[in-house]
Amino acid sequence: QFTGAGSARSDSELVLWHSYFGLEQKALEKLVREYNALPGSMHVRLLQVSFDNLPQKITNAIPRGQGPDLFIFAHDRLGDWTGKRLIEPVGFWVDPSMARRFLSGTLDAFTAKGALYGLPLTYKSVALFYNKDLVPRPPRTTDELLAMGHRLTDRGKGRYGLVYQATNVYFHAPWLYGFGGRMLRRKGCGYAPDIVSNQAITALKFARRLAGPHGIVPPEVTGQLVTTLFRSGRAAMAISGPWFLSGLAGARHLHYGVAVLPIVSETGKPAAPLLSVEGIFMSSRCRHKQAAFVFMKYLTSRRSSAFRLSMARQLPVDRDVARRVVKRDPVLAAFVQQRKTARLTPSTPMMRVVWRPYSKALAAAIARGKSPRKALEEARWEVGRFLGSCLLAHEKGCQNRSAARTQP
Amino acid sequence: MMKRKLATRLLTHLFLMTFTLATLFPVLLVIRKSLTPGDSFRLSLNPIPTEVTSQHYKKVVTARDFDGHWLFGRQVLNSLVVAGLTTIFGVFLAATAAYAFSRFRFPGQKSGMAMFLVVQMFPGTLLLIPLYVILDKLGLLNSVAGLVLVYSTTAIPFCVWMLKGYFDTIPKELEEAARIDGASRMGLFWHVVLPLSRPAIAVTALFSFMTAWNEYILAETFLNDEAAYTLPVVLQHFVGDKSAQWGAFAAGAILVSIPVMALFYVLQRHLVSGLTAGGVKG
Amino acid sequence: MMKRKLATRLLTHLFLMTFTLATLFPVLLVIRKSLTPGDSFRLSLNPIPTEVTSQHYKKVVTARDFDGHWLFGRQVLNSLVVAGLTTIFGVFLAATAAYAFSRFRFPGQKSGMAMFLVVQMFPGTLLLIPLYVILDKLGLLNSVAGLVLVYSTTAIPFCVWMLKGYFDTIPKELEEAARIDGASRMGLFWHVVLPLSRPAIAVTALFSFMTAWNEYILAETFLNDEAAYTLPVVLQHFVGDKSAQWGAFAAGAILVSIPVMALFYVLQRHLVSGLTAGGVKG
Amino acid sequence: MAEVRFVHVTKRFGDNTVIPELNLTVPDKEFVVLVGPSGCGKTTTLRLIAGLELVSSGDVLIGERKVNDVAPKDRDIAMVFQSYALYPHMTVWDNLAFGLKLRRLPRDEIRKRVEDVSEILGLDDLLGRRPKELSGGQRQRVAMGRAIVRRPSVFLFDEPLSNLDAKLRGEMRREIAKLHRKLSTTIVYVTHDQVEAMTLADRVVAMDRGRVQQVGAPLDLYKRPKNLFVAGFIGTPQMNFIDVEVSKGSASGSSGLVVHADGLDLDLGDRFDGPTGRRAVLGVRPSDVIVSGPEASGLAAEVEVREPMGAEVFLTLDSSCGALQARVDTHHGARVADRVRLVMSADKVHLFDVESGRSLDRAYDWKDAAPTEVGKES
Amino acid sequence: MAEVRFVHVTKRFGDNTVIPELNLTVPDKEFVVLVGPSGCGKTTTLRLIAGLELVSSGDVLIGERKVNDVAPKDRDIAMVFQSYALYPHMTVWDNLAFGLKLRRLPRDEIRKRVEDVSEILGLDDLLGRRPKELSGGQRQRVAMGRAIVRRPSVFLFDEPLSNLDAKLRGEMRREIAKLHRKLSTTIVYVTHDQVEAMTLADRVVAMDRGRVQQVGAPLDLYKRPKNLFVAGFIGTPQMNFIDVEVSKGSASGSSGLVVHADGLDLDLGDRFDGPTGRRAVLGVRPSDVIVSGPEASGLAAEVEVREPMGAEVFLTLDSSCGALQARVDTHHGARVADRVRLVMSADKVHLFDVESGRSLDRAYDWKDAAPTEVGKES
Ligand SMILES: Nc1ncnc2c1ncn2[C@@H]1O[C@H](COP(=O)(O)OP(=O)(O)OP(=O)(O)O)[C@@H](O)[C@H]1O
Ligand SMILES: Nc1ncnc2c1ncn2[C@@H]1O[C@H](COP(=O)(O)OP(=O)(O)OP(=O)(O)O)[C@@H](O)[C@H]1O
Ligand SMILES: [Mg+2]
Ligand SMILES: [Mg+2]
Repeated sequence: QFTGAGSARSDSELVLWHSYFGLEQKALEKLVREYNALPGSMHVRLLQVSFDNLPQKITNAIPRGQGPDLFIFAHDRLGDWTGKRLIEPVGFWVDPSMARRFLSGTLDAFTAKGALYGLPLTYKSVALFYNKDLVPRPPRTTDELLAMGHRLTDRGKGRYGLVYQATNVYFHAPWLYGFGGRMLRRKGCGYAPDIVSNQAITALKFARRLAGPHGIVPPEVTGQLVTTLFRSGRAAMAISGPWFLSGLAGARHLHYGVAVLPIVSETGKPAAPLLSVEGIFMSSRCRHKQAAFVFMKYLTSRRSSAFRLSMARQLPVDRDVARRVVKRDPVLAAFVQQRKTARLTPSTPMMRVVWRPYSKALAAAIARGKSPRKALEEARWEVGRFLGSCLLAHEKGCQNRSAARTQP
Repeated sequence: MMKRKLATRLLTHLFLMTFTLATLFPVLLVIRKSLTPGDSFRLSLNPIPTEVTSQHYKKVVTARDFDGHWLFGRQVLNSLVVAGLTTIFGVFLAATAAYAFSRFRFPGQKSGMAMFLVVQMFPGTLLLIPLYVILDKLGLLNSVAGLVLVYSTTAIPFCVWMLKGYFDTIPKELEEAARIDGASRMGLFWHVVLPLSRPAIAVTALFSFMTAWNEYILAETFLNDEAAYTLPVVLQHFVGDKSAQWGAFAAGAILVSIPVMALFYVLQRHLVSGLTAGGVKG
Repeated sequence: MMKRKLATRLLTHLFLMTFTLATLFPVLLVIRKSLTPGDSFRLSLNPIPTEVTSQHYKKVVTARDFDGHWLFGRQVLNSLVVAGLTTIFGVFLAATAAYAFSRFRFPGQKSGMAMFLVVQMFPGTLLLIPLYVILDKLGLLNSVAGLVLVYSTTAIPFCVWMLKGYFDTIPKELEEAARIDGASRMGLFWHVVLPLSRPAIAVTALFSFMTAWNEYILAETFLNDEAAYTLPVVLQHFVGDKSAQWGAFAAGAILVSIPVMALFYVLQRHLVSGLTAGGVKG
Repeated sequence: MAEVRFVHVTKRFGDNTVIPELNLTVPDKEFVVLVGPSGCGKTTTLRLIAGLELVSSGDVLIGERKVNDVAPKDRDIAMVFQSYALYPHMTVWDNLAFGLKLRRLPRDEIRKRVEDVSEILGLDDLLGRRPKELSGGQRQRVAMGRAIVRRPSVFLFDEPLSNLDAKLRGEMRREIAKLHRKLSTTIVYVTHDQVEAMTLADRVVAMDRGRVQQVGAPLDLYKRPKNLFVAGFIGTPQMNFIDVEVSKGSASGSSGLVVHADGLDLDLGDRFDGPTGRRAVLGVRPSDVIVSGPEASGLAAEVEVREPMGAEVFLTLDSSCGALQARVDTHHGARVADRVRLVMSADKVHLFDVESGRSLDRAYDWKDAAPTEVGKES
Repeated sequence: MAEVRFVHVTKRFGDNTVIPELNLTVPDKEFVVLVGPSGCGKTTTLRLIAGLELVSSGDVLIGERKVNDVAPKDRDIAMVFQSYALYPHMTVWDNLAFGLKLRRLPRDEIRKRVEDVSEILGLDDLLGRRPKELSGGQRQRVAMGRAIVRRPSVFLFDEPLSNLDAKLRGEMRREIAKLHRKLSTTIVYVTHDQVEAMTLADRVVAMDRGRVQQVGAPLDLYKRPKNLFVAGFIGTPQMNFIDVEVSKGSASGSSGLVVHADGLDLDLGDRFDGPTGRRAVLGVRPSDVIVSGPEASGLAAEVEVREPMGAEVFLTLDSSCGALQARVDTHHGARVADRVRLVMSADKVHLFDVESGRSLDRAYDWKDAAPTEVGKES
């Protein structure tokens, strides 16, 4: 294969692209190997692609017939992919009994313009990690969190009550939603940004109390620093996701627990993190759609879900498996619990339009003391400028109102 | 004088050592990470690991693929093939082009050299798509040939600049002597110019090799077959969305750099100056 | 002979033109994109745009921020400051180091040069974190100084190699003459070596400038303040994660490359060989 | 085997006409030496023969063949460069064999030839070395060997011995003379060294600013220089020039020319021919200036500088005709500040026209010569 | 202003001892010329004075100051490099002024000095040019000017005139002589050219393999070479050497030495002193070989080569004592293949010990000389 394009694709096999590594990769491989051994199954071949590069590679490859038959990724680019017709609707094959297997809302993540475009494998959201030696009982409300945090914070000694990436929208979202704010609103059949609101401003003010100059969170931290601080016990609590578990593995003197995020005292609503669902998609250029769906079904089956849970600690989307987790694994149970209040990340490209200006507003307000209202107004202005010059093509031509089920 | 010399030397040393350390420091931290258990970076500037483990190295080297094949060996092989071919192809093209730029006068000579610089300047992200389109049209996607082509054209501008500078210093008389001795243009290029340019060829080869050896974005975008992946592509898989296996990544990066260092030590005896000494008097 | 010469010249031209075109082709496609309305890349190899628009250019150039400040100007300024400082700092350090490597014999001379090559070889993703850590400890995060430091150390290895090669060709007698004439080490470096190395200094400066001018990953990681963003960082926002405005991206890339080309045309009169001619006989 | 001929050759580099018009024949098997001041076009002439430069107009012929468009390698010439131009990366053996290998001679033949040549030149012990391990004289011999081994029909030498010390130069000179006798090929040889020119040449070509000034046997140029340039250029120390006035006949009844200068009257007999009553330049070589005691008759002078050279002494003399140089025997008694009389024999002097610089010797017939402008001095 | 002294100086490059032991005094205001074969250490000696190389052991003194550890710029010397080493990026003016600017002389002073020097050297019209726009001779003068303008107490010249053509060389030579008279500073001058050595030097130092072989006035070295090396190196053409047997006295009653060789018997009187019955080397300069007709008595020989040089003729003669060179007047009648007799005057010949190579001339007292090994030839 020195030259000769596409020689990697043989006609009687399915190609699956993914960007799993470590245990998740091992689990996937094991399942595929078992599948390939099944009589009558079409052979599945795996290709690992780095996480950063996968969306790009898919966008380039599929239209030119170079892409995979199936691929695994998070749901949040669904809008792009349906817009470019890169992925195939699979709702046709999904009967109601099958649909009921999945935890509520997880299928919605793959629904766009009324059609289902993939099957969920697992999901991710943040929750509250706490050091059991410092925090015997996790805070239930934000007031508790603040009180507890202030007690545990000693900036001079580099000790903090809480650590999280305050200037990252992803980590700020729980407060925003908890205070009743939002980033997008429905408009016609699409979405429009909704950035400046009293709720959003209050949420930002709260974040400033947490992470501002007199707060309980160290300023401008990276993901690495979050791990380091919490792992070494210098931060009593952390907000992070399931991936955090591997970073904490092997920390001998650390006893930690995970709990759902606290209720926002001002509104009585729970802090609601963004939920991102990972699933398997079928390429629109897939040559064996029937066979491909058979594999999708296999990979999302209860058995597979249980296996992925046991081997890679992947949070299950299968109702039964999830029920069992809650009983056996208190750490994962917290994440299962957290899912109930979490909000599905909107998969519309509009979300990504808002993302960067919003992050900037956070940085400006929290780290550089800009007034929250002013910071958000600036973000709104910038989003507006962007939208004014470039109307996203796929936002225009939506026909089906049922897309509205994904709640921003 | 003796004392002054000593002081000067000490100062020179001190300066160079600080300077070299500053450049090397990030690399030292990477080495520390590759030897430290766990997957996260410690945020300290101390380059000496407190705990030492070889687990990351083991993990990288012993990895097996889906079908149970030993991955590391095959990836090394792929990388070697791609980088080797790129080096040969790139150095050959660059040497001929640089020779033309150095010895012939023709319209577009200056602007040609200028354009080479301009090309090097475009952001890679931007060129990715045109390159993808071109390779697709040429039927060279997912092939070693395509990758080698892209890498060579990436490396060539620098190589041409480097080689032209060197060719300019080779005395014209040597070539004239060879022409009288009966050498054709090609013959004298081969028998006289190339052997005398060994130092520059070595640097150029090293550079081409490194370009191809370390690249992963293009490689991963153009290759669709795990069996064809090069080492750095695989390395990149240790990095995910929110988490990464930094230990294995660091170990891999160090392993990846070993062949380049080996190549350097092979080539370094060619990196001598004064090769043309004794040829012409003066 | 005349006929043969013509044939050879034609062939040479043909070869060089094809070759140059091959290297330039992706760039041509980028230019087409910047002039074509719409935001996606067309998948054709024809480099001539069918519809022509200046909207992308307008968009990039006229952008204003919330407070009504003209963004493009400020970004250009940022880029110029960062790239300019990097060039001055990098060339200065590289020149002194290269001079030491070229003229003094000291332990670690060879291995020093080798290490410089090794450093260039590490994947950028990997160095990002150590660099972040170092800058953090030095308190240089989110500062132009930090960025300049990182860019300089990135550019220096290449610059040192380039300059050392050139310094090696400057006749030792010139320096000895200057020493007898009363110049100190620094004086002769300044008055004799540097002026004679103009071509190499020019290339080195160009390279340093380009390194800093085009970089965005490090810039975006280390800068937290949009007012400090450089042009390529902003450019990258046209594509990347959030959207794919390829038209504006292409237009921006071309705008970004204009100053570099300008710099090239300013510097190119220094890129002459034979500067040391006439100094020593032979 | 081959004669070399320039027919109406001109050579320009850009706007700079280096050779305005060159007509020259180098006969077969002859040893021709080109001399002339720096920058007069000697190297360029050699390069035109070699084909390293192409003529701007006119023809170059080797043998009977017009070679204007023939590549260097097909001209059957060999050149020894002023700078040797040895291949630094090859051993002496490879340097010698390179041309033969390119011509695809059989291995045995190559070995035989290389061995023969290295024996002739005494290179046997050096065959394994590289150029930078050789001394100047050895490099010189390798450069020569590389030319000889090819057995071309024309050899071109460009100042091969400059930069060698006196002793080595003498040795190499004898080597080259022997070589020419042995190989009897055409040789065109450029040098700055008068001794080389005198001892090696069958024929010397004196050039100035791209023009041939005189062609002839070495002694011819020395004894009967055709013009002021040649007179001044050939011979060390340089010929003395005295501005004189020419008149016809004299009181003593001679039929020839008489020249006058301040304190000097010389009856030249009828060796020279020229318009009387005009100014001319009288030339006399330092070795032809006889320095006598103050009691003799002749040009009065005072010894200003006395430079003993071993076997002879150079005197610088201050006379009413300006400073003159004389070369006398080492035992000559003249000391600094001595007053002496200078005697010049009429048949040893030369007479030149002031304007054209041409010799007024009757032996030269300038009637049909083109009115080429010739400088008084280079 | 300053004398230069080497006291037990040795110089090694790595394992290679270039100068084994050098003791030499260059007196104040003298013009000393170093001669010797290529690679004998002449340049190294100059560089030791300049401080561009440091001695391995021993001391270098300038004036009364030990300068071993003094930087070049503080030694108050100026050097003219063999390769000129002009600053290519500066105009002639800047080249001249560079050293003065570095020494922070006032602007006016600099201008005055540069103008003075450029007038002396005739560089006025060239001040605005860069080195590459100059001819060889002009570059040479700039290099010299750069040294002069600094008014150092010692000048070092390293073969400044090689590579120039004969005429230019003669001119420059006279220029340098004038300069020395005018500035009267100490000058150490390296050359390959015998004429330069003879005409310029107050004192010549002949070196071989890093050792001083003889120091003396130019004619001293020519007339009374201290050993075989000096005898062979000084004088062109080279001295003839004949292996002879020495015996004491003779039938004719002389008290001195008599030497015998095949066909040659020469009574040397008592000029020489040495063991009899042993072999020795007889040296005789070509100009001291008298070539007579076959009827005379003397060494029988045949003329093999006759090289007319203009004012004189070089003859190569084949005799029973080997090939000999003679230098005769241009009118000498000997032609190739003539049988002739060679007569050598006993007071013009030289006699050397075979083993040590030392002259047996009574004038030299070798008793207290260290038994340095001296080669028969270089
Ligand atoms: N390639 C060239 N381009 C332009 N001018 C040239 C070139 N080669 C030679 N010349 C000019 O032609 C003239 C003659 O040069 P040439 O080398 O033939 O002189 P030469 O007689 O060999 O002198 P020298 O004795 O110094 O070697 C010089 O004035 C020189 O500057
Ligand atoms: N830097 C050096 N390193 C090693 N050897 C050297 C160095 N410089 C000179 N030599 C050696 O020292 C010896 C004397 O060199 P030097 O240059 O003094 O000779 P020279 O008498 O000037 O000869 P020439 O007449 O050829 O200029 C030579 O054999 C040379 O190879
Ligand atoms: Mg020449
Ligand atoms: Mg020397």
